[in-house]
Amino acid sequence: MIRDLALQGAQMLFVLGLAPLLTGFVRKVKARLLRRRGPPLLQPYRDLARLLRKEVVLADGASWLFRVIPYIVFAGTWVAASLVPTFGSGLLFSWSADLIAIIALLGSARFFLALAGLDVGTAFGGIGSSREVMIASLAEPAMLMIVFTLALIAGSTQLSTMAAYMVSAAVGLRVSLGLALLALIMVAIAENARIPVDNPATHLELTMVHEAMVLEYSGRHLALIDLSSELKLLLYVSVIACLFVPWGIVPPGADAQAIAVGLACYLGKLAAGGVLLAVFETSIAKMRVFRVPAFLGAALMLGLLATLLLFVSGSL
Amino acid sequence: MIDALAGVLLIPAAAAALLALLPGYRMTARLNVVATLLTLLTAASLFVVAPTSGSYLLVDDLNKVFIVLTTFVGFTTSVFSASYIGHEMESGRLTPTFARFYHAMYQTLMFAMNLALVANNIGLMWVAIELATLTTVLMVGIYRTHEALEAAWKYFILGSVGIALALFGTILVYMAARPVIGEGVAAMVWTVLITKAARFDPALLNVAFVFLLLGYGTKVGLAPLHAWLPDAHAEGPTPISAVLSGLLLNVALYALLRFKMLLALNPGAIAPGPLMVTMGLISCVFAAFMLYRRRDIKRMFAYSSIEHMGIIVFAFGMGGALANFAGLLHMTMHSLTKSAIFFAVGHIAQVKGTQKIADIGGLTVSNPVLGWGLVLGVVAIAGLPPLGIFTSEFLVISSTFAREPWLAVILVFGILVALGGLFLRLGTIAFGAPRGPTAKADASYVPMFAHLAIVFTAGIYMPPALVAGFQNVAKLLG
Amino acid sequence: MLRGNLSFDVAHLLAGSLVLVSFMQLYQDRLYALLNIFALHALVLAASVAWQAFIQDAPHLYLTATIALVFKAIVIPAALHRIIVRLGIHREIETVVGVGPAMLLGMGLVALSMVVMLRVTADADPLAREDLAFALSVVLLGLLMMVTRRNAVSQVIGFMSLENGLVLAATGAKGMPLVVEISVAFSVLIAFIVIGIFLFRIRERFDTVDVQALDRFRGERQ
Amino acid sequence: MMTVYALAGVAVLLALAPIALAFAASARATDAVYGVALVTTSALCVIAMASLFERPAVVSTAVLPIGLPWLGAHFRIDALAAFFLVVVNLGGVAASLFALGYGRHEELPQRVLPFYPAYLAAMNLVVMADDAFSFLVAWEFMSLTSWALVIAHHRDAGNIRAGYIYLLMAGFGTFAMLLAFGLLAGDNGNYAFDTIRAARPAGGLAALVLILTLIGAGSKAGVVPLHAWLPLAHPAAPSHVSALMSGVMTKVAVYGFVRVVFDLLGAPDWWWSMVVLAVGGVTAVMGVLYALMQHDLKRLLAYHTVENIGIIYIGLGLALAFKAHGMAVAAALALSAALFHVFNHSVFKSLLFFGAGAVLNATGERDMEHLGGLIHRMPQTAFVFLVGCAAISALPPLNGFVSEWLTFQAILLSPQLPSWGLKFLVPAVGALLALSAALAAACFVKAFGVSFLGRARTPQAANAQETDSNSLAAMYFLAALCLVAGVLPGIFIDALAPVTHALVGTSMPHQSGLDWLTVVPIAQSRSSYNGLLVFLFVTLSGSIAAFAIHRLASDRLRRGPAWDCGYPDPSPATQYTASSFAQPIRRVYGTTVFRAREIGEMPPPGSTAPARLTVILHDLIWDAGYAPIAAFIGYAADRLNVLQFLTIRRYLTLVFAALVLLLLVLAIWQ
Repeated sequence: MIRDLALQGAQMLFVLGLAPLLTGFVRKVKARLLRRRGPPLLQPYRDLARLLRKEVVLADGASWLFRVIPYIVFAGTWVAASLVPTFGSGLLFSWSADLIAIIALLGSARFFLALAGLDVGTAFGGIGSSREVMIASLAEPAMLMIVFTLALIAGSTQLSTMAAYMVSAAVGLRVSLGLALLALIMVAIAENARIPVDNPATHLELTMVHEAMVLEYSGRHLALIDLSSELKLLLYVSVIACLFVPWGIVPPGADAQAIAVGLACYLGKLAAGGVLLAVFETSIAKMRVFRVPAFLGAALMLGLLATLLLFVSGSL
Repeated sequence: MIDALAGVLLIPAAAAALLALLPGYRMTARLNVVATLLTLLTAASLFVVAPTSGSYLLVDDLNKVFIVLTTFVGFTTSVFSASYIGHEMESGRLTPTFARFYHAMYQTLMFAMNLALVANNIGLMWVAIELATLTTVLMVGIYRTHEALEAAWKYFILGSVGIALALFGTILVYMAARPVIGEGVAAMVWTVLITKAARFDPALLNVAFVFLLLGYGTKVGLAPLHAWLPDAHAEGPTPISAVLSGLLLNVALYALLRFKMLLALNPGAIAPGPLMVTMGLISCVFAAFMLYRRRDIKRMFAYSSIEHMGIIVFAFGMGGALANFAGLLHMTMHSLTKSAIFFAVGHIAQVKGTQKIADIGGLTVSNPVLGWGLVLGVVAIAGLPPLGIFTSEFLVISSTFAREPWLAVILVFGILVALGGLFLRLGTIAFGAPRGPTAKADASYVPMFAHLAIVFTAGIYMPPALVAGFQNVAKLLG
Repeated sequence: MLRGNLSFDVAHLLAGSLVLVSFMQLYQDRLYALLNIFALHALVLAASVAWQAFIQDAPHLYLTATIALVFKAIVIPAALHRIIVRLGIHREIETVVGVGPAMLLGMGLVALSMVVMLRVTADADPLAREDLAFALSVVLLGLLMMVTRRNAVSQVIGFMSLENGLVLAATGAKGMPLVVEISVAFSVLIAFIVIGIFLFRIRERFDTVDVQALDRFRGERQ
Repeated sequence: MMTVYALAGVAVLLALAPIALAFAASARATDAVYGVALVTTSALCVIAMASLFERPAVVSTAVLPIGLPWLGAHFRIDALAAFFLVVVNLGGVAASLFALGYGRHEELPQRVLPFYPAYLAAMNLVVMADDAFSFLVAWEFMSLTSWALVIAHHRDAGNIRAGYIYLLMAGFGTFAMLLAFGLLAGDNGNYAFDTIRAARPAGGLAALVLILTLIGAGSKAGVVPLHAWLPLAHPAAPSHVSALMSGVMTKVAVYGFVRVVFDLLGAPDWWWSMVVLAVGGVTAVMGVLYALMQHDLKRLLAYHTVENIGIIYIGLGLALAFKAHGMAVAAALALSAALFHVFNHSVFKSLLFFGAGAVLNATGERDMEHLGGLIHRMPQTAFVFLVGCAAISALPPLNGFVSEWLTFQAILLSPQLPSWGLKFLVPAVGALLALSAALAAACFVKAFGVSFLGRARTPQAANAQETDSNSLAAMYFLAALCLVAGVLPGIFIDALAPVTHALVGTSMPHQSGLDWLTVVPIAQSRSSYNGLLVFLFVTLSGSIAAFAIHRLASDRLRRGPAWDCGYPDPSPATQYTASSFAQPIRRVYGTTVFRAREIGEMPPPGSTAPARLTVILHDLIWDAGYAPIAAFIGYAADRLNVLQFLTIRRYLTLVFAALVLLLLVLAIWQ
C-alpha cells in the first residue's frame, strides 16, 4: 500500500519533472534538423523558473476567473498525466479515472482555457478561443472513437488493463489498430497545437490558436499554462507509447531492477516519439485554419472506420 | 289529465300566446324566463314520474335526455336574452313590436322543439320540426337588415327543401310499415314501428333513410347541406344563435337517431352507420378548414358547430356502447359549451359594437371576465382537458382507432385543424393589446359561467345516475 | 277485381301524366307558359288525389284535392302572374343548362327513381310501388328545375312541383294519416315563399327577384 | 398510502390555483403562492424519496371516483413513478424558491400565479396516473397550463405565436398518445394500465404503439424533427417556468415514453431500438448545432434541452436493444445512464435557466450580443452559472460527465449484441454522442464567455446588479446538487436500482460500499470512475501548486492595460461576439446543416459607410416539414372558402347532387 502510494506520488512528480525536458528535446532536435544549434535541452526549465519569478501583469478587464484558470488548467492536466501509465502499469489510483475520464479532464482544461481567452475581451483572445473550440469539437469525438476501437479490442477502458492486454499475444495484428494509431497521432498533433494544425512557436497573429488564447497571460500564470501544455504533450506521447508499443512496461509489484528497465524503455520511447514529432514538424508546412476540419474529420472517419472494421476483421 | 309530458308542451304554448299580447319588453322578458324555468322543472319531473306514452306522445330514456337538455339551455338562454334584448332595445336595434314578436317566437320555438322530442308519431315529429324551422327563420330575419334578410331567405329556401325531403322519407317509412302493421296511425307510431321494424321492406327503408338523412341532415347542418347555418348564426340575434347551435341541431339529430334505430333493426336494410360516418367526417374536416378564413366571430363559431355535429354524427355512426355514449356526451357538452360561447360572443359584440374579428382584440385586458370566459369556452370547445368535450373525444377516438384506424386518423386530423383555426383567432381576440371600444358589459355572466361550470365538472366527475342513463340510451341506440 | 284493375290503371295513368307534365315544365323557357304548365301540373295532381280519395274511399283526401285545385292551380299561379307583370320579367327564363341537357338529366333521374323503387319487393302492393316510383321522379324533377333555373319565380314553381310529388306519394300511401295537415302545412310554406318575394319587392331591397341578386351580399364578402 | 399523501399534496397545489386567481391583484400574493408551492413541492419530494428509498418494492395505489365513471381515476406510485416524482418536485422546489425572488419583478403576476401551481400539479399527476384517461387528462392539462404561462407576456406577438405553435404541437402529441392508448385499450376500452400490462401487447400492434409513443412523447420532449415548438415556447415563459418546462416537463415526456415502452408493452423487437437510437443521435447533434447558431441566451438553453433529450433517448435506445436481446445487466446499465441523465439535466438545466432569468432581470436583455462583463457586476450568479455550464458540458467531476460516461460504457457493450444492424449503428451513434458533447462544450464556452466575460457591450450590462438572495439560494442549491451528484454518483445509481429492476428485470451492481466510493458499471477490470478522487486530486494539486508558487516564487501582481499584441482597442465592439465566436463552427457544420451563407459588403474606398457581414441561416427542418403543412392548410382553406360565397341555387345544387349520389349508391348497392 505504502509502496503503491509512493509509486503513485513518484509518478506524479516524475511526469511533472520530465515534461519540460521532452519539449526541450523536441525543440533541440528540430533546431538540429534545421541546421541550427538551438536552445539547450534545459531551456524550458529556465523559462519556467524565470516566469515564476516575474510579477504578473494583469489586464484591466480581467476577472477573478482569469486568475484562477491557470491553476485549474494545470491541475486538470497534471492529474490526467499522472494517471497514465508511463514506465509502470497498475498505478494505485489508475482505476479512479479511465481513458475516457482522462480525455474529459483534458477537455475541462481546454474549456477553462478557452474561457480565459474571452475574459479580457480582446479580439485575439476571441480568435484563439473560437478556433480552439472548433478544433476540439472535432478532435474529441475522434479521440473517443479511437478509445472505442481500443476498448472494444481490449474489453476495457482502463489504461493499465489495456496496456496489459496489448502486451499479451491475444491482440494479433489488426487493421483497426493501424487506423487507430494513425488517427491517434493526428489527434495528438492537433491537441498539442503542433504543426500543421497550429504553431507553438509563432506569434504571427492570424495563424496562432493556442498562443492567441493565452496572449494576456504573464508571469506565474503563463508558467503554469506552458507547463501544462508540456505535460499534455508528454501525456499524449505516453498514451501512444503504452497503447501501441507497450513493451517494457513494468507490471505492478516488480522489483527495483525491473523498474529501472521499464524506466529506460519509457525514456527510449519518449525520445523516439520526440524525434518523430520533430521530423514530422520540420517536414510539413502549417495548414490554413479551415483545412484543419478536413484533417481532423479524416481522423474522426479513421476512428469510426477502425471501430466498424473490428466487426469484420478479426474476431471479438 | 295533464301530466308532465303535456306540461312541457302546454307551458310554452300558453306563454307564447301570452307574450304575443303583452307589451313592454322588461316584463315580457321576465315572463319569458319564468316560463322557460317552469318548462325546465316540468321536464326535470320526467325523471321522477315517467308518464305513460300514448300514441302521439312518448317518453323514454332517449328523449328524456334531449328534453331536459333542451329545456335547460332554453332556460339559461332566456336569462341571457333578457339582458341581451334589453341592450338591443336601448341601442335601438330592436323596436318594441319586434321584441314582443321575438319573445312570442321564442316560446313557440321551445314548444316546437319539445313537441318534436316527445312526438311518438313520425308525422307529428316532422310537423314540429318544420314549425321550429319556420320560427327560427323569422327570428333570424328579425333585424331587418340587408344581411339578416338574406340569411333568413337562404335559411328558408334550403330549410324548405330539407323539410320536403324529410317528408318524402317519412312517407316512405309509412309505406314500408303499412304492409306489416296495417293502415292508419299505428303505422307511424314509434313504439309500434320499433317492435315490427325487422319485417319492413328493406329497399323502401333504404330510400327512406336517404331522404331522411338529407332532410334532417340539412337541419343538423352536415356538409354539404350546411349552407344556411353559418349565416343564420351570424346574422340573427345572439340568443337565437345559441339556441340554434345548442338545441335545434340536436333536435334534428334526435330525429335522425330514431330512424337509425329503425334501420338498425332491419337485417335487410343498408347499414346506416357508414353513411353517417362519411357525412360526419366530411363535415368535421370541411368545417375545420372553413374556420381559417372567417372574419366574423359568430360565423366562425357557427362553423365550429358544424365540425362538432360532424364528430357527433360520426360517433353515432360508429355505434357501439362506447361510441354512442361518447356521442351523447359530446352532444350534451357541445350544446352547453357552444351556447356559453355564444353568450360570451353576444356580450363581446355589444361591448365592441362589432362582430368583425379584426376589430376585436385584447379582451382579457379590456374586459377580463368576458375575455377569460371566452378563452375557457374555446379551450373547452377545442377539446382540451379538464373539460367535458375532451372526455367524449377521448372515447370516440380511442374506441374508433381499435376498429377503424384510418377513420380515427382522419377525425383526429380534422380536430387538430379545427384547434389550430380556433386558437389562431383566439390569440388576437383575447390577447395582445386591446382594440376597439371598451365599454362595460352590463349583462349577466351567470348563464355563461353556469354552462362552463357544468362542462368543467363533467370533465372531471360525472354523476353515476347520469352515466347510467347515458349507458341505457347507448344500449338503446345499439 | 275489375275495379281493382281499373283503379290501378287510372291511378297509374294520372301519376304517369304528372311526370310527363314535369317534363313539359322542364321544357318551357317562357314564364307565362311555365305558369300555365304548372297550373296543369296542379290540375293533374288534384285529379289523381281525387281519384285516390275515391278508390280508397277516404273523404278527407277530397279536401287535399280541393286545396291542390284552388290554391295551386289558381291562386298561386295568379299571384305569380302579377309578380311577373310587376317586375316585368315575363320575357324569358335564363336557364343554367340548356333545355336539351335538362331533359336528358330528367330522363336519367326518372330512370334512377325507377331502379331504386323497383327494388321494392312486390308484396308492398303494386299501386303504392308504381305511385312511389312516379312520385320520386316528380320530386327529383322538381328539384332539378330548382337548380337549373336562375330566377326566383321558376324556382318557386320547381319547389311547388316537388311538393306536388310529395302529395302524390302521401295520397298514394293508403290510409296515411295527417295527409291533409301536411298539404295544408306545405301550402302555408309556399305562401311564405311567395309573400317573401312580394316582401322583398315591396321593400325594394333587391332590384330584381333574381336569386343571385338576392344574395349579392354573401356572408363575409366585404 | 404514499399515493394518497401525494394526491393530497397535489390537491393543495390545485386548490392554490383558484385562490391565486382571486388574490393575484394583492401585493403579497406572489410570496404566498410561491411559498405554499415551495412547501408543498418539498413535501411531495420527501414523499417521493421516501417511497423510492424506504420501500422501493412496495407499490402503492389509489383510486378516486372521478374521471371515466366506470373506471375511476387510478393512481400509482412505483419505483419509476417515485423517481420521476423526485425529479419533478425537486425542480418544483428550486423553481418556487427562485421565484420567491424572481417573481417579485413580474409585471403581470395575475397571468402567472394562478397557472403556476396548476402546472406543477399537472406534472405530478401525469407521473402518478395509472390509467390512460387520467394520464392523458393530466398530460394535456400540463400542456394547457404551460401554454397559459408561455403567453403570460401576451403583448409580445412573438409569445402569442410561440404559444400557438406550442399548443398545436402539444395537441398533436396528445392525439398520438391517445391513438397509442386506443390501440392498447382495444375497442371495449380497457384503459387501466394494469389490464394493459397484463395483456403484454407485442408484435405489430406493439410496434405501432411504439412509433405513436415516440411521436407523442417525443413531440413533448422535443425530439427532432418534432422540436420546432420548444425553442419558441420555453424562452417565452417567465424564467422559472422556462426552467420547469425545459428541466422538468421534457422529463415528464420521457417518463411517458418509458412508462409505455418499458412497462406497458411486452417484449420489444430488436429493430425498435434502432429507431430510437437513430432518433436520439440525430436529436443530440441537431440540437447542439442549432444552439450554437443562437445568440438569444434562453433560446440557446432551450436548444440544449433538445440535445440532452437526444442523449437520454440514446440511453433508452441502448436499454431497449439490450433488453430485446435479453442482456439484462447491460440494459440496466443503459437505462440507469439514461435516467441518471434525466435527473442531472433537470438539475443543471434549471440552474442555467435561473441564471438566464437573473441576467434578464438585471439587464432586461436575453440577447448575448448586448451583454458581457457581467462577472464583475454579478459575481455569484456568474459562479453558479459557470458550474451549470461545466456540468452540462460533461466536464468532470460534475454530474453531467458521469451520466454521459455511463452511456459510453453502455455503448462499449454493444459488440455483444447479436444483430448486425445494431453492431454498426451503435458505434455511429456513439460518434454522434461524442460530437454533441464536444460541441456542447464549445457552445457553453460561447454562452458563458460572451455574456459573463469580456467587457460590457451595453449600458444595461454595465450597470447590472447582483440578483436577490432567494434566487441565489435556489441557484446555489442546484449547483451544490450538480457537484454532489458528480462526486458521489454511486448513491444515485443505487437509488435507480429498483427502477431498472422493475423495468428490465435486473439492476446494476451495488455501488456504494465499494472502496473510495468508486463507480464500477460492470467490472473493476473493465472500467471504473471515481468522481470523489478526481475531485480531490484536482483540488489538491491545484491548491498545492498555488500554495507552492505563492510561497516559493513571486506573488506580485500589477494591473495594466490589455496587451492584445499591441493593438488594444477601447471599444467593447472589438470583442468577439456570439456569432463571431461561432463562425468557425458555422463554417464547418453550418454550411451543410443550415445552408449557412455569409455576405460581406465592403464599402468602396473613401466612403464612410460601415462594412457589414450578413449571415443567412436556413432551418431546413422547418422549411421541409412545417412550412409545407402550413401552406397546405392555407391553400385548402382558401379553396374551400369559396363555398361560403355561393348562390342559393348552387347550394341547392349541392343538396341535389348529394341526393342523387346517395340514390345511386342505393341503386348499385347489393
